[in-house]
Amino acid sequence: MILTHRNVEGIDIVALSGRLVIADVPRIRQKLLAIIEQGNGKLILHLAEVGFMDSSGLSVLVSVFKAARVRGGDIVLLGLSPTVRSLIELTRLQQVFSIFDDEAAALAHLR
Amino acid sequence: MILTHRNVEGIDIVALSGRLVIADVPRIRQKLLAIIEQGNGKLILHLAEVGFMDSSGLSVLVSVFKAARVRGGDIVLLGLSPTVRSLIELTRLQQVFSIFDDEAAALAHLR
Amino acid sequence: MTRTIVLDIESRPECIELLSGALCGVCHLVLPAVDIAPVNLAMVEAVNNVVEHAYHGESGHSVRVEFELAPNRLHLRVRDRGEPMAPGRLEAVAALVAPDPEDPDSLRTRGRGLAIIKSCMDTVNYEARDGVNTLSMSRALATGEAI
Amino acid sequence: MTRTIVLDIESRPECIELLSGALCGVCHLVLPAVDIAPVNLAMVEAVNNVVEHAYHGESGHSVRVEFELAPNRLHLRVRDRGEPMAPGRLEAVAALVAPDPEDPDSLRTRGRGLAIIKSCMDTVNYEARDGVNTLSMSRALATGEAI
Ligand SMILES: Nc1ncnc2c1ncn2[C@@H]1O[C@H](COP(=O)(O)OP(=O)(O)O)[C@@H](O)[C@H]1O
Ligand SMILES: Nc1ncnc2c1ncn2[C@@H]1O[C@H](COP(=O)(O)OP(=O)(O)O)[C@@H](O)[C@H]1O
Repeated sequence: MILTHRNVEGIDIVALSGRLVIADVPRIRQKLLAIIEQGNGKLILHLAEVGFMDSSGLSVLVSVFKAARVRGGDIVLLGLSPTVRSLIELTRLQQVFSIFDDEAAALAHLR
Repeated sequence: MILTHRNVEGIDIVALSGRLVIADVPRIRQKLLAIIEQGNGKLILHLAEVGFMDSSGLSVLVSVFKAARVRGGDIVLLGLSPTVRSLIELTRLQQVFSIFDDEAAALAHLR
Repeated sequence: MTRTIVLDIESRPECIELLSGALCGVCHLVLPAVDIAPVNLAMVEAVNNVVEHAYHGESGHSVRVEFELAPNRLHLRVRDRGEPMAPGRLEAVAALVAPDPEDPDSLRTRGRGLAIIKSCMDTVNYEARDGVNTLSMSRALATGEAI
Repeated sequence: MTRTIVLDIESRPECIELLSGALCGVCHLVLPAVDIAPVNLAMVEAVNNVVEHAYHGESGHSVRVEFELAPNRLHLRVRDRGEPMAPGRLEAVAALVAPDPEDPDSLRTRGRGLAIIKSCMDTVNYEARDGVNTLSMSRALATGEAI
């Protein structure tokens, strides 16, 4: 699992690529929480290159979402693959996460 | 493995689809030899839909080739997938089989 | 006629990817496309649970997956020799519901694995016997065995 | 660190497809693309031989494939408990040569399996010990483990 990070005007933008599963979860959770910690709690997660995610991956999204909310921010999920989208819908989390299809809309939402 | 058969002016044309492997070899060998037996020993084998073949599949091609030759005919292989082409080249059988890319050329060769 | 393949890994998180790859590979050859994702997800969740809970994250133990393909149904069994799940735990799993926006505590960080398994598979049973724990799952296939 | 998955089927031709699917699935996740086809072909040939020769086409026996992924090398081991291959048989295999067009008998119908295995893999060894026969193969990977 590869994580790339940039910051656009106070909004953190992270792209993940690979499988977000139990083997990668400790490292990815720690990195994302550190980014929230050091930023404004506003995070866009590009997930188009995440072909598979399990419930441990979901638990990362939930932890990061909660951490962002504590700082008065939010996270936005972008570019869900069909498999990841079904997992999120199966677990009813589309009612919790802000989900967008393009980065401009995500940035507008977080500004 | 699916086999479809038609006959164009005395030339048998057979398309195979699936994996030509040990589980299917007895049935496919028998069908192809019966077609040679009942025809002129002139056979075009469409292999574009054969995604995988092992040496038992090759043994079918060799048996059928030999049976065709005994009747003064030949077989032509058409539309080899990369995997099947490498197998044939690995075993140096491209020097034995007539291999064409389109059916018109194959028909011309057999007429 | 039924066909079976058994897949076996060591209880290490990095090995679960091999299982998932192998399962998806078999599925792509022999299952209708719509059945592949739920079957793979259920298997990964079940194996995660074995590694985390039955073996408490300890490597060096065996996790075994049996993939049994009947004409219109797939049977998956995940076996371990670790600590069994508490009796009634599987049966007590509630359906997946949306968290209450007014109540942040209703958004649990974890605890969705068994519910996901139950919603991906038609039948889910658990048995601990003679030191072997087996989670047996099955799913009716969309259009029979052949693709 | 090395990762291993073990795949097990019954000695029936229809089950070999499951093995091949599983192997390709693992390969697609963890091997460079150029290595997948030769590895799959070598495995299928080795398993065909076990079903045909070691078990004489008899079903009900176990065929086991161990897939062990080291950083730059893949080790494949195919194990059976059937009749062992004659000593020296593997070593006696000649390279694949083009048949002589003047001599129809040089075009053999079969007998290419072991030669194919040898040309797909870098090392091939056979051992019969304590009732278990093992064909061990390995191949250096194109660009390391990760894709
Ligand atoms: N295979 C298993 N062996 C032992 N205990 C298990 C197993 N699977 C689940 N459990 C128990 O059931 C609980 C709920 O599991 P699950 O719904 O997957 O959520 P999570 O794994 O996130 O806790 C686990 O916390 C554990 O106590
Ligand atoms: N796993 C095996 N167990 C026992 N004998 C084997 C095995 N593999 C190969 N052999 C022997 O070696 C011979 C050559 O095998 P191979 O090159 O694969 O060609 P083929 O299987 O077409 O005969 C076989 O005919 C058989 O006698």
